[in-house]
Amino acid sequence: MDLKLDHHSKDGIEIVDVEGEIDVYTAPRLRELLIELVNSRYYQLVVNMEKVEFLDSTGLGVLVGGLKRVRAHDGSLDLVCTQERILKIFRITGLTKVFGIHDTVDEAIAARRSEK
Amino acid sequence: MDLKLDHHSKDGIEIVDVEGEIDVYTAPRLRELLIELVNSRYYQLVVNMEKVEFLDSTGLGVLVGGLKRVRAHDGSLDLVCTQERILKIFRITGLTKVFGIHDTVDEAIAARRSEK
Amino acid sequence: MATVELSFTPLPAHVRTARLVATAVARRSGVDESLLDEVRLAVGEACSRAVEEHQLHCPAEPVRLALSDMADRFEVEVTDNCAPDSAKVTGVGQESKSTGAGVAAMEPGLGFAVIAGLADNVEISETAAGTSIRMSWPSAGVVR
Amino acid sequence: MATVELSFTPLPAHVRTARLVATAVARRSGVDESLLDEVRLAVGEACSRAVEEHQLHCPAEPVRLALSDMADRFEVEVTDNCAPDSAKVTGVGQESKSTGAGVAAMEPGLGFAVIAGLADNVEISETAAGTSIRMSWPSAGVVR
Ligand SMILES: Nc1ncnc2c1ncn2[C@@H]1O[C@H](COP(=O)(O)OP(=O)(O)O)[C@@H](O)[C@H]1O
Ligand SMILES: Nc1ncnc2c1ncn2[C@@H]1O[C@H](COP(=O)(O)OP(=O)(O)O)[C@@H](O)[C@H]1O
Repeated sequence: MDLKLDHHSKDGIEIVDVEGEIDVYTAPRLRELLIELVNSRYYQLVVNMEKVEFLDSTGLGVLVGGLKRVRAHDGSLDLVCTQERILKIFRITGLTKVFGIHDTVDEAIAARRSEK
Repeated sequence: MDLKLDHHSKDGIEIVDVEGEIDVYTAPRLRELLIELVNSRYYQLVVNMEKVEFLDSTGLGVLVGGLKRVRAHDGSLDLVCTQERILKIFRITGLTKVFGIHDTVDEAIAARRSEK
Repeated sequence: MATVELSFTPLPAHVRTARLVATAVARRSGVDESLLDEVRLAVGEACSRAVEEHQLHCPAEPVRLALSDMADRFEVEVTDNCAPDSAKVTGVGQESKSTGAGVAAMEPGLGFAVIAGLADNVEISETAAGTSIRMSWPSAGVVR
Repeated sequence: MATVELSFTPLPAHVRTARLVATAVARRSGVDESLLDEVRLAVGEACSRAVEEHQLHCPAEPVRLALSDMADRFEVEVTDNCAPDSAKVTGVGQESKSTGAGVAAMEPGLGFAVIAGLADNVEISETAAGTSIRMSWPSAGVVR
Protein backbone atom coordinates (compact mmCIF):
# COMPACT_ATOMS: atom_id res chain seq x y z
CA MET A 1 0.00 0.00 0.00
CA ASP A 2 1.21 3.41 -0.88
CA LEU A 3 1.16 6.45 1.39
CA LYS A 4 -1.95 8.59 1.88
CA LEU A 5 -1.62 11.96 3.58
CA ASP A 6 -4.32 14.31 4.87
CA HIS A 7 -4.39 17.18 7.32
CA HIS A 8 -6.90 19.39 9.09
CA SER A 9 -6.99 21.85 11.99
CA LYS A 10 -8.48 20.94 15.33
CA ASP A 11 -8.47 23.27 18.36
CA GLY A 12 -5.68 25.29 16.78
CA ILE A 13 -3.48 22.26 16.27
CA GLU A 14 -2.77 20.78 12.83
CA ILE A 15 -3.58 17.08 12.66
CA VAL A 16 -1.72 15.09 9.99
CA ASP A 17 -3.36 11.75 9.15
CA VAL A 18 -0.96 9.23 7.67
CA GLU A 19 -2.13 5.99 6.08
CA GLY A 20 -0.10 3.18 4.49
CA GLU A 21 3.65 2.63 4.30
CA ILE A 22 6.20 5.26 5.34
CA ASP A 23 9.39 3.93 3.87
CA VAL A 24 12.39 4.96 1.82
CA TYR A 25 10.09 5.26 -1.21
CA THR A 26 7.26 7.33 0.28
CA ALA A 27 8.89 9.21 3.18
CA PRO A 28 9.97 12.12 0.94
CA ARG A 29 6.28 12.99 0.49
CA LEU A 30 5.69 13.13 4.24
CA ARG A 31 8.82 15.23 4.59
CA GLU A 32 7.55 17.70 1.99
CA LEU A 33 4.18 17.98 3.72
CA LEU A 34 5.78 18.70 7.10
CA ILE A 35 8.04 21.35 5.56
CA GLU A 36 5.07 22.89 3.77
CA LEU A 37 3.09 23.06 7.02
CA VAL A 38 5.97 24.72 8.88
CA ASN A 39 6.43 27.18 6.02
CA SER A 40 2.72 27.98 6.34
CA ARG A 41 3.33 28.69 10.03
CA TYR A 42 1.71 25.62 11.51
CA TYR A 43 4.01 24.92 14.44
CA GLN A 44 1.78 22.71 16.58
CA LEU A 45 1.49 19.36 14.87
CA VAL A 46 0.00 16.01 15.77
CA VAL A 47 0.85 13.13 13.42
CA ASN A 48 -1.80 10.44 13.61
CA MET A 49 -0.10 7.10 12.83
CA GLU A 50 -3.04 4.82 13.60
CA LYS A 51 -3.34 3.74 9.97
CA VAL A 52 0.37 3.35 9.30
CA GLU A 53 1.13 -0.19 8.15
CA PHE A 54 4.87 0.02 7.82
CA LEU A 55 7.49 2.43 9.12
CA ASP A 56 11.23 2.34 8.53
CA SER A 57 14.17 4.47 9.64
CA THR A 58 13.70 6.89 6.75
CA GLY A 59 10.22 7.54 8.11
CA LEU A 60 11.58 7.96 11.61
CA GLY A 61 14.16 10.39 10.23
CA VAL A 62 11.45 12.46 8.59
CA LEU A 63 9.49 12.65 11.86
CA VAL A 64 12.62 13.68 13.77
CA GLY A 65 13.33 16.29 11.09
CA GLY A 66 9.81 17.64 11.46
CA LEU A 67 10.23 17.83 15.21
CA LYS A 68 13.43 19.84 14.83
CA ARG A 69 11.75 22.24 12.43
CA VAL A 70 8.73 22.99 14.63
CA ARG A 71 10.95 23.30 17.74
CA ALA A 72 12.95 25.99 15.96
CA HIS A 73 9.69 27.95 16.19
CA ASP A 74 8.91 26.85 19.75
CA GLY A 75 6.36 24.44 18.32
CA SER A 76 5.60 20.78 18.94
CA LEU A 77 5.15 17.53 17.05
CA ASP A 78 3.29 14.79 18.89
CA LEU A 79 2.38 11.34 17.68
CA VAL A 80 -0.73 9.22 18.00
CA CYS A 81 0.04 5.51 17.90
CA THR A 82 -1.23 2.44 19.71
CA GLN A 83 0.04 -0.24 17.28
CA GLU A 84 2.58 -2.42 19.01
CA ARG A 85 4.57 -3.18 15.81
CA ILE A 86 5.03 0.54 15.13
CA LEU A 87 5.70 1.46 18.77
CA LYS A 88 8.41 -1.18 18.84
CA ILE A 89 10.37 0.71 16.18
CA PHE A 90 10.29 3.90 18.27
CA ARG A 91 11.36 1.89 21.28
CA ILE A 92 14.37 0.14 19.77
CA THR A 93 15.68 3.42 18.39
CA GLY A 94 15.18 5.27 21.68
CA LEU A 95 12.72 7.71 20.10
CA THR A 96 9.96 7.08 22.63
CA LYS A 97 11.93 9.52 24.78
CA VAL A 98 11.98 12.15 22.04
CA PHE A 99 8.33 12.15 20.97
CA GLY A 100 5.17 12.51 22.99
CA ILE A 101 3.21 9.42 21.95
CA HIS A 102 -0.51 9.32 22.70
CA ASP A 103 -3.39 6.88 22.36
CA THR A 104 -5.82 9.23 20.61
CA VAL A 105 -5.77 12.54 18.78
CA ASP A 106 -7.87 14.10 21.57
CA GLU A 107 -5.41 12.97 24.22
CA ALA A 108 -2.55 14.42 22.18
CA ILE A 109 -4.39 17.76 21.92
CA ALA A 110 -5.33 17.78 25.61
CA ALA A 111 -1.74 17.02 26.67
CA ARG A 112 -0.45 19.81 24.47
CA ARG A 113 -3.00 22.39 25.67
CA SER A 114 -2.42 21.62 29.35
CA GLU A 115 1.29 22.26 28.80
CA LYS A 116 0.81 25.79 27.49
CA MET B 1 -2.53 -19.32 -0.83
CA ASP B 2 -1.72 -22.98 -0.73
CA LEU B 3 -3.88 -25.76 -2.09
CA LYS B 4 -6.81 -27.22 -0.14
CA LEU B 5 -8.38 -30.46 -1.31
CA ASP B 6 -11.62 -32.12 -0.21
CA HIS B 7 -13.88 -34.74 -1.71
CA HIS B 8 -17.28 -36.31 -1.11
CA SER B 9 -19.80 -38.49 -2.94
CA LYS B 10 -22.97 -37.07 -4.45
CA ASP B 11 -25.46 -39.14 -6.45
CA GLY B 12 -22.81 -41.76 -7.05
CA ILE B 13 -20.32 -39.27 -8.43
CA GLU B 14 -17.18 -38.21 -6.53
CA ILE B 15 -16.95 -34.43 -6.16
CA VAL B 16 -13.43 -33.02 -5.64
CA ASP B 17 -13.38 -29.50 -4.18
CA VAL B 18 -10.20 -27.61 -4.94
CA GLU B 19 -9.32 -24.32 -3.26
CA GLY B 20 -6.27 -22.09 -3.74
CA GLU B 21 -3.39 -22.29 -6.20
CA ILE B 22 -2.82 -25.29 -8.48
CA ASP B 23 0.70 -24.70 -9.69
CA VAL B 24 4.02 -26.44 -10.18
CA TYR B 25 4.42 -26.51 -6.39
CA THR B 26 1.01 -27.88 -5.36
CA ALA B 27 -0.18 -29.81 -8.44
CA PRO B 28 1.55 -33.03 -7.31
CA ARG B 29 -0.89 -33.21 -4.38
CA LEU B 30 -3.90 -32.95 -6.69
CA ARG B 31 -2.32 -35.60 -8.92
CA GLU B 32 -1.92 -37.95 -5.95
CA LEU B 33 -5.52 -37.45 -4.89
CA LEU B 34 -6.84 -38.22 -8.38
CA ILE B 35 -4.69 -41.36 -8.59
CA GLU B 36 -5.87 -42.43 -5.14
CA LEU B 37 -9.52 -41.97 -6.13
CA VAL B 38 -9.07 -43.99 -9.31
CA ASN B 39 -7.24 -46.70 -7.34
CA SER B 40 -10.24 -46.74 -4.97
CA ARG B 41 -12.45 -47.31 -8.02
CA TYR B 42 -14.04 -43.89 -8.23
CA TYR B 43 -14.27 -43.45 -11.99
CA GLN B 44 -16.92 -40.71 -12.21
CA LEU B 45 -15.30 -37.49 -11.03
CA VAL B 46 -16.34 -33.84 -10.94
CA VAL B 47 -13.60 -31.36 -10.03
CA ASN B 48 -15.07 -28.19 -8.60
CA MET B 49 -12.72 -25.31 -9.45
CA GLU B 50 -14.88 -22.45 -8.20
CA LYS B 51 -12.39 -21.60 -5.43
CA VAL B 52 -9.25 -22.00 -7.51
CA GLU B 53 -7.25 -18.77 -7.49
CA PHE B 54 -4.44 -19.71 -9.79
CA LEU B 55 -3.94 -22.49 -12.33
CA ASP B 56 -0.88 -23.14 -14.47
CA SER B 57 0.02 -25.71 -17.11
CA THR B 58 1.21 -28.19 -14.50
CA GLY B 59 -2.30 -28.06 -13.04
CA LEU B 60 -3.80 -28.49 -16.50
CA GLY B 61 -1.51 -31.45 -17.06
CA VAL B 62 -2.69 -33.10 -13.84
CA LEU B 63 -6.34 -32.67 -14.86
CA VAL B 64 -5.63 -34.13 -18.30
CA GLY B 65 -3.77 -36.99 -16.63
CA GLY B 66 -6.78 -37.61 -14.38
CA LEU B 67 -9.11 -37.61 -17.36
CA LYS B 68 -6.95 -40.23 -19.12
CA ARG B 69 -6.94 -42.41 -16.03
CA VAL B 70 -10.73 -42.42 -15.52
CA ARG B 71 -11.33 -42.92 -19.23
CA ALA B 72 -9.21 -46.07 -19.10
CA HIS B 73 -12.05 -47.35 -16.88
CA ASP B 74 -14.82 -45.88 -19.02
CA GLY B 75 -15.20 -43.14 -16.45
CA SER B 76 -15.47 -39.37 -16.69
CA LEU B 77 -13.87 -36.23 -15.26
CA ASP B 78 -15.93 -33.05 -15.56
CA LEU B 79 -15.09 -29.59 -14.32
CA VAL B 80 -17.10 -26.89 -12.60
CA CYS B 81 -15.80 -23.42 -13.35
CA THR B 82 -17.33 -20.03 -14.04
CA GLN B 83 -14.28 -17.84 -13.38
CA GLU B 84 -13.24 -16.07 -16.55
CA ARG B 85 -9.51 -15.95 -15.65
CA ILE B 86 -9.43 -19.72 -15.17
CA LEU B 87 -11.63 -20.48 -18.19
CA LYS B 88 -9.26 -18.42 -20.30
CA ILE B 89 -6.42 -20.82 -19.56
CA PHE B 90 -8.50 -23.77 -20.75
CA ARG B 91 -9.44 -21.80 -23.84
CA ILE B 92 -5.94 -20.75 -24.94
CA THR B 93 -4.69 -24.32 -24.58
CA GLY B 94 -7.66 -25.79 -26.46
CA LEU B 95 -8.75 -27.84 -23.43
CA THR B 96 -12.32 -26.49 -23.44
CA LYS B 97 -12.85 -29.13 -26.15
CA VAL B 98 -11.44 -31.89 -24.00
CA PHE B 99 -13.29 -31.28 -20.72
CA GLY B 100 -16.98 -30.89 -20.01
CA ILE B 101 -17.06 -27.56 -18.14
CA HIS B 102 -20.19 -26.71 -16.16
CA ASP B 103 -21.50 -23.79 -14.14
CA THR B 104 -22.47 -25.74 -11.02
CA VAL B 105 -21.83 -29.15 -9.48
CA ASP B 106 -25.50 -30.04 -9.94
CA GLU B 107 -25.35 -29.23 -13.63
CA ALA B 108 -22.24 -31.36 -13.99
CA ILE B 109 -23.98 -34.27 -12.27
CA ALA B 110 -27.16 -33.84 -14.32
CA ALA B 111 -25.23 -33.72 -17.59
CA ARG B 112 -23.35 -36.88 -16.65
CA ARG B 113 -26.48 -38.81 -15.58
CA SER B 114 -28.44 -37.89 -18.71
CA GLU B 115 -25.61 -39.31 -20.82
CA LYS B 116 -25.74 -42.73 -19.26
CA MET C 1 20.05 -3.16 -18.12
CA ALA C 2 17.64 -5.27 -16.14
CA THR C 3 15.97 -3.34 -13.35
CA VAL C 4 15.55 -6.35 -11.14
CA GLU C 5 17.15 -9.76 -11.42
CA LEU C 6 16.21 -12.84 -9.46
CA SER C 7 18.16 -16.06 -9.43
CA PHE C 8 17.02 -19.11 -7.54
CA THR C 9 17.82 -22.76 -7.03
CA PRO C 10 15.64 -24.91 -9.28
CA LEU C 11 12.80 -25.78 -6.91
CA PRO C 12 9.05 -25.46 -7.55
CA ALA C 13 8.61 -23.33 -4.41
CA HIS C 14 10.77 -20.60 -5.89
CA VAL C 15 8.60 -20.39 -8.97
CA ARG C 16 6.10 -18.80 -6.59
CA THR C 17 8.68 -16.26 -5.48
CA ALA C 18 9.38 -15.50 -9.14
CA ARG C 19 5.68 -14.93 -9.85
CA LEU C 20 5.39 -12.67 -6.83
CA VAL C 21 8.38 -10.55 -7.83
CA ALA C 22 7.41 -10.31 -11.49
CA THR C 23 3.90 -9.19 -10.64
CA ALA C 24 5.05 -6.58 -8.11
CA VAL C 25 7.66 -5.11 -10.43
CA ALA C 26 5.27 -5.14 -13.41
CA ARG C 27 2.72 -3.24 -11.35
CA ARG C 28 5.34 -0.72 -10.30
CA SER C 29 6.50 -0.38 -13.91
CA GLY C 30 3.06 0.71 -14.98
CA VAL C 31 1.71 -2.48 -16.52
CA ASP C 32 -2.06 -2.25 -16.50
CA GLU C 33 -3.83 -4.11 -13.66
CA SER C 34 -5.81 -6.08 -16.23
CA LEU C 35 -2.57 -7.56 -17.60
CA LEU C 36 -0.99 -8.55 -14.28
CA ASP C 37 -2.71 -11.94 -14.23
CA GLU C 38 -1.15 -12.70 -17.59
CA VAL C 39 2.29 -11.62 -16.45
CA ARG C 40 2.00 -13.77 -13.31
CA LEU C 41 0.93 -16.83 -15.27
CA ALA C 42 3.37 -16.47 -18.18
CA VAL C 43 6.34 -15.87 -15.87
CA GLY C 44 5.30 -18.87 -13.78
CA GLU C 45 5.17 -21.04 -16.89
CA ALA C 46 8.57 -19.94 -18.13
CA CYS C 47 10.12 -20.46 -14.69
CA SER C 48 8.47 -23.87 -14.22
CA ARG C 49 9.93 -24.95 -17.53
CA ALA C 50 13.40 -23.70 -16.54
CA VAL C 51 13.18 -25.41 -13.13
CA GLU C 52 12.32 -28.65 -14.83
CA GLU C 53 15.25 -28.35 -17.26
CA HIS C 54 17.62 -27.59 -14.41
CA GLN C 55 16.39 -30.47 -12.28
CA LEU C 56 17.11 -32.79 -15.19
CA HIS C 57 20.38 -31.36 -16.41
CA CYS C 58 22.04 -29.00 -13.94
CA PRO C 59 20.40 -28.98 -10.50
CA ALA C 60 23.26 -27.01 -8.93
CA GLU C 61 22.84 -24.03 -11.26
CA PRO C 62 20.36 -21.24 -10.49
CA VAL C 63 17.52 -20.23 -12.79
CA ARG C 64 17.62 -16.56 -13.78
CA LEU C 65 14.74 -14.12 -14.14
CA ALA C 66 15.44 -10.59 -15.40
CA LEU C 67 12.81 -7.84 -15.32
CA SER C 68 13.34 -4.65 -17.29
CA ASP C 69 11.52 -1.38 -17.44
CA MET C 70 11.69 -0.20 -21.02
CA ALA C 71 10.32 3.13 -22.23
CA ASP C 72 6.85 1.76 -22.83
CA ARG C 73 7.25 -1.97 -22.33
CA PHE C 74 7.87 -4.25 -19.43
CA GLU C 75 10.21 -7.05 -20.43
CA VAL C 76 10.82 -10.38 -18.74
CA GLU C 77 13.57 -12.82 -19.58
CA VAL C 78 13.84 -16.28 -18.08
CA THR C 79 17.10 -18.06 -18.74
CA ASP C 80 18.12 -21.57 -18.01
CA ASN C 81 21.80 -22.23 -17.91
CA CYS C 82 21.75 -25.75 -19.23
CA ALA C 83 23.52 -26.60 -22.46
CA PRO C 84 21.14 -26.54 -25.40
CA ASP C 85 19.46 -29.72 -26.54
CA SER C 86 17.25 -29.86 -29.55
CA ALA C 87 14.41 -31.69 -27.80
CA LYS C 88 14.26 -29.06 -25.09
CA VAL C 89 11.94 -26.41 -26.37
CA THR C 90 9.29 -28.82 -27.54
CA GLY C 91 9.62 -30.75 -24.30
CA VAL C 92 8.00 -28.10 -22.13
CA GLY C 93 5.51 -29.43 -19.68
CA GLN C 94 6.27 -32.99 -20.61
CA GLU C 95 6.30 -35.65 -17.93
CA SER C 96 9.91 -35.71 -16.82
CA LYS C 97 11.31 -39.15 -16.25
CA SER C 98 13.91 -38.46 -13.64
CA THR C 99 11.99 -36.12 -11.33
CA GLY C 100 9.08 -38.52 -11.51
CA ALA C 101 6.89 -37.35 -8.68
CA GLY C 102 5.46 -34.38 -10.38
CA VAL C 103 7.24 -31.17 -11.22
CA ALA C 104 6.25 -31.60 -14.82
CA ALA C 105 2.85 -31.41 -16.41
CA MET C 106 1.68 -34.35 -18.44
CA GLU C 107 0.99 -32.90 -21.83
CA PRO C 108 3.85 -31.74 -24.01
CA GLY C 109 3.54 -28.15 -25.05
CA LEU C 110 0.93 -26.94 -22.57
CA GLY C 111 3.39 -24.57 -20.91
CA PHE C 112 4.33 -22.96 -24.21
CA ALA C 113 0.71 -22.83 -25.30
CA VAL C 114 -0.02 -20.82 -22.16
CA ILE C 115 2.95 -18.50 -22.70
CA ALA C 116 2.12 -17.97 -26.35
CA GLY C 117 -1.50 -17.27 -25.50
CA LEU C 118 -0.66 -14.74 -22.82
CA ALA C 119 2.46 -12.77 -23.60
CA ASP C 120 2.01 -9.84 -25.90
CA ASN C 121 5.31 -10.71 -27.49
CA VAL C 122 7.48 -13.83 -27.10
CA GLU C 123 10.95 -14.72 -28.34
CA ILE C 124 12.68 -17.98 -27.62
CA SER C 125 16.37 -18.30 -28.27
CA GLU C 126 18.88 -21.05 -27.79
CA THR C 127 22.37 -19.93 -26.95
CA ALA C 128 25.46 -21.78 -25.87
CA ALA C 129 24.52 -20.93 -22.30
CA GLY C 130 21.03 -22.36 -22.46
CA THR C 131 17.53 -21.37 -23.46
CA SER C 132 16.11 -17.91 -22.98
CA ILE C 133 12.42 -16.99 -23.09
CA ARG C 134 11.84 -13.29 -23.51
CA MET C 135 8.34 -11.86 -23.14
CA SER C 136 7.00 -8.37 -22.94
CA TRP C 137 3.86 -6.39 -22.26
CA PRO C 138 2.95 -2.75 -22.82
CA SER C 139 3.47 -0.49 -19.83
CA ALA C 140 2.71 3.09 -18.96
CA GLY C 141 6.45 3.72 -18.79
CA VAL C 142 8.58 4.14 -15.74
CA VAL C 143 6.48 5.54 -12.94
CA ARG C 144 8.95 6.60 -10.33
CA MET D 1 24.62 -21.54 -1.63
CA ALA D 2 22.00 -18.82 -1.55
CA THR D 3 18.55 -20.18 -2.28
CA VAL D 4 17.31 -16.98 -3.83
CA GLU D 5 19.28 -13.96 -4.98
CA LEU D 6 17.86 -10.63 -6.00
CA SER D 7 19.83 -7.85 -7.61
CA PHE D 8 18.31 -4.50 -8.42
CA THR D 9 19.23 -1.04 -9.62
CA PRO D 10 19.65 1.31 -6.65
CA LEU D 11 16.18 2.88 -6.51
CA PRO D 12 13.94 3.23 -3.45
CA ALA D 13 11.05 1.50 -5.27
CA HIS D 14 13.06 -1.71 -5.48
CA VAL D 15 13.60 -1.75 -1.73
CA ARG D 16 9.92 -2.64 -1.64
CA THR D 17 10.48 -5.54 -4.01
CA ALA D 18 13.34 -6.69 -1.77
CA ARG D 19 11.10 -6.61 1.31
CA LEU D 20 8.40 -8.52 -0.49
CA VAL D 21 10.80 -11.24 -1.66
CA ALA D 22 12.58 -11.59 1.67
CA THR D 23 9.30 -11.95 3.54
CA ALA D 24 7.89 -14.52 1.12
CA VAL D 25 11.04 -16.63 1.12
CA ALA D 26 11.40 -16.37 4.92
CA ARG D 27 7.84 -17.61 5.32
CA ARG D 28 8.49 -20.48 2.95
CA SER D 29 11.71 -21.31 4.80
CA GLY D 30 9.80 -21.80 8.02
CA VAL D 31 10.53 -18.53 9.82
CA ASP D 32 7.80 -18.04 12.40
CA GLU D 33 4.96 -15.68 11.40
CA SER D 34 5.71 -13.54 14.46
CA LEU D 35 9.21 -12.82 13.13
CA LEU D 36 8.24 -11.92 9.57
CA ASP D 37 7.64 -8.26 10.44
CA GLU D 38 11.19 -8.08 11.76
CA VAL D 39 12.62 -9.71 8.66
CA ARG D 40 10.68 -7.32 6.41
CA LEU D 41 11.85 -4.27 8.35
CA ALA D 42 15.49 -5.31 8.80
CA VAL D 43 15.88 -6.28 5.15
CA GLY D 44 14.29 -2.99 4.13
CA GLU D 45 16.76 -1.07 6.30
CA ALA D 46 19.77 -2.89 4.97
CA CYS D 47 18.62 -2.41 1.38
CA SER D 48 17.77 1.27 1.91
CA ARG D 49 21.27 1.80 3.21
CA ALA D 50 22.81 -0.01 0.23
CA VAL D 51 20.65 1.96 -2.22
CA GLU D 52 21.82 5.18 -0.63
CA GLU D 53 25.48 4.15 -0.87
CA HIS D 54 25.08 3.16 -4.50
CA GLN D 55 23.30 6.38 -5.43
CA LEU D 56 26.23 8.29 -3.98
CA HIS D 57 29.11 6.18 -5.21
CA CYS D 58 28.13 3.73 -7.94
CA PRO D 59 24.62 4.30 -9.32
CA ALA D 60 25.16 1.96 -12.27
CA GLU D 61 25.89 -1.08 -10.07
CA PRO D 62 23.09 -3.27 -8.74
CA VAL D 63 22.47 -3.91 -5.03
CA ARG D 64 22.51 -7.58 -4.12
CA LEU D 65 20.28 -9.47 -1.69
CA ALA D 66 20.95 -13.15 -0.99
CA LEU D 67 18.51 -15.34 0.94
CA SER D 68 19.63 -18.70 2.26
CA ASP D 69 17.84 -21.58 3.88
CA MET D 70 20.19 -23.05 6.45
CA ALA D 71 19.40 -26.13 8.50
CA ASP D 72 17.65 -24.19 11.22
CA ARG D 73 18.30 -20.57 10.29
CA PHE D 74 17.16 -18.21 7.58
CA GLU D 75 20.05 -16.01 6.49
CA VAL D 76 19.95 -12.74 4.60
CA GLU D 77 22.94 -10.94 3.14
CA VAL D 78 22.75 -7.48 1.61
CA THR D 79 25.85 -6.42 -0.29
CA ASP D 80 26.71 -3.10 -1.76
CA ASN D 81 29.39 -3.14 -4.39
CA CYS D 82 30.90 0.22 -3.69
CA ALA D 83 34.52 0.46 -2.61
CA PRO D 84 34.81 0.63 1.16
CA ASP D 85 35.07 3.96 2.87
CA SER D 86 35.62 4.27 6.55
CA ALA D 87 32.80 6.76 7.07
CA LYS D 88 30.32 4.46 5.41
CA VAL D 89 29.06 2.20 8.12
CA THR D 90 28.45 4.97 10.60
CA GLY D 91 26.89 7.07 7.87
CA VAL D 92 23.76 4.95 7.59
CA GLY D 93 20.58 6.91 7.38
CA GLN D 94 22.43 10.20 7.31
CA GLU D 95 21.10 13.01 5.13
CA SER D 96 22.90 12.47 1.87
CA LYS D 97 24.11 15.60 0.18
CA SER D 98 24.01 14.59 -3.42
CA THR D 99 20.68 12.80 -3.58
CA GLY D 100 19.13 15.69 -1.72
CA ALA D 101 15.45 15.10 -2.21
CA GLY D 102 15.05 12.38 0.29
CA VAL D 103 16.27 8.85 -0.05
CA ALA D 104 18.13 9.26 3.19
CA ALA D 105 16.77 9.57 6.68
CA MET D 106 17.87 12.52 8.74
CA GLU D 107 19.40 10.94 11.79
CA PRO D 108 22.69 9.12 11.51
CA GLY D 109 22.53 5.58 12.77
CA LEU D 110 18.77 5.07 12.86
CA GLY D 111 18.93 2.43 10.17
CA PHE D 112 21.52 0.41 12.03
CA ALA D 113 19.69 0.90 15.30
CA VAL D 114 16.66 -0.69 13.70
CA ILE D 115 18.67 -3.58 12.22
CA ALA D 116 20.48 -4.21 15.48
CA GLY D 117 17.21 -4.13 17.38
CA LEU D 118 15.50 -6.57 15.07
CA ALA D 119 17.85 -9.16 13.65
CA ASP D 120 18.55 -12.12 15.85
CA ASN D 121 22.13 -12.04 14.69
CA VAL D 122 23.98 -9.36 12.69
CA GLU D 123 27.45 -9.24 11.13
CA ILE D 124 28.79 -6.32 9.18
CA SER D 125 31.89 -6.75 7.09
CA GLU D 126 33.85 -4.49 4.83
CA THR D 127 35.53 -6.16 1.92
CA ALA D 128 37.34 -4.88 -1.11
CA ALA D 129 34.07 -5.25 -3.01
CA GLY D 130 31.98 -3.21 -0.60
CA THR D 131 30.00 -3.62 2.60
CA SER D 132 28.01 -6.68 3.48
CA ILE D 133 25.32 -6.90 6.16
CA ARG D 134 24.49 -10.45 7.12
CA MET D 135 21.51 -11.15 9.37
CA SER D 136 19.76 -14.30 10.41
CA TRP D 137 16.70 -15.59 12.20
CA PRO D 138 15.74 -19.00 13.52
CA SER D 139 13.63 -21.08 11.17
CA ALA D 140 11.83 -24.38 11.32
CA GLY D 141 14.18 -25.69 8.68
CA VAL D 142 13.51 -26.32 5.05
CA VAL D 143 9.82 -27.05 4.56
CA ARG D 144 9.57 -28.31 1.04
N1 LIG E 1 5.02 -2.32 -6.69
C1 LIG E 1 5.62 -2.96 -5.71
N2 LIG E 1 6.82 -3.49 -5.95
C2 LIG E 1 7.43 -4.17 -4.98
N3 LIG E 1 6.94 -4.35 -3.75
C3 LIG E 1 5.75 -3.82 -3.48
C4 LIG E 1 5.02 -3.10 -4.44
N4 LIG E 1 3.87 -2.70 -3.89
C5 LIG E 1 3.87 -3.15 -2.63
N5 LIG E 1 5.00 -3.80 -2.36
C6 LIG E 1 5.38 -4.43 -1.10
O1 LIG E 1 4.59 -5.56 -0.94
C7 LIG E 1 4.07 -5.64 0.37
C8 LIG E 1 2.58 -5.73 0.30
O2 LIG E 1 2.14 -4.64 -0.45
P1 LIG E 1 0.65 -4.14 -0.41
O3 LIG E 1 0.63 -2.86 -1.16
O4 LIG E 1 0.18 -4.14 1.00
O5 LIG E 1 -0.17 -5.25 -1.21
P2 LIG E 1 -0.23 -5.51 -2.80
O6 LIG E 1 0.32 -6.88 -3.00
O7 LIG E 1 -1.71 -5.43 -3.12
O8 LIG E 1 0.58 -4.45 -3.51
C9 LIG E 1 4.54 -4.41 1.11
O9 LIG E 1 5.52 -4.77 2.05
C10 LIG E 1 5.13 -3.51 0.05
O10 LIG E 1 6.33 -2.96 0.48
N1 LIG F 1 5.98 -18.55 0.39
C1 LIG F 1 5.87 -17.97 -0.78
N2 LIG F 1 6.96 -17.70 -1.49
C2 LIG F 1 6.88 -17.09 -2.64
N3 LIG F 1 5.73 -16.70 -3.21
C3 LIG F 1 4.60 -16.96 -2.56
C4 LIG F 1 4.60 -17.59 -1.31
N4 LIG F 1 3.32 -17.70 -0.90
C5 LIG F 1 2.56 -17.16 -1.85
N5 LIG F 1 3.31 -16.71 -2.86
C6 LIG F 1 2.85 -16.07 -4.08
O1 LIG F 1 2.42 -14.80 -3.75
C7 LIG F 1 1.18 -14.50 -4.35
C8 LIG F 1 0.20 -14.12 -3.29
O2 LIG F 1 0.16 -15.16 -2.36
P1 LIG F 1 -1.01 -15.34 -1.34
O3 LIG F 1 -0.81 -16.65 -0.66
O4 LIG F 1 -2.32 -15.13 -2.05
O5 LIG F 1 -0.83 -14.18 -0.26
P2 LIG F 1 0.25 -14.04 0.92
O6 LIG F 1 1.05 -12.82 0.59
O7 LIG F 1 -0.57 -13.85 2.16
O8 LIG F 1 1.09 -15.29 0.99
C9 LIG F 1 0.75 -15.72 -5.11
O9 LIG F 1 0.86 -15.48 -6.48
C10 LIG F 1 1.71 -16.82 -4.69
O10 LIG F 1 2.16 -17.55 -5.79
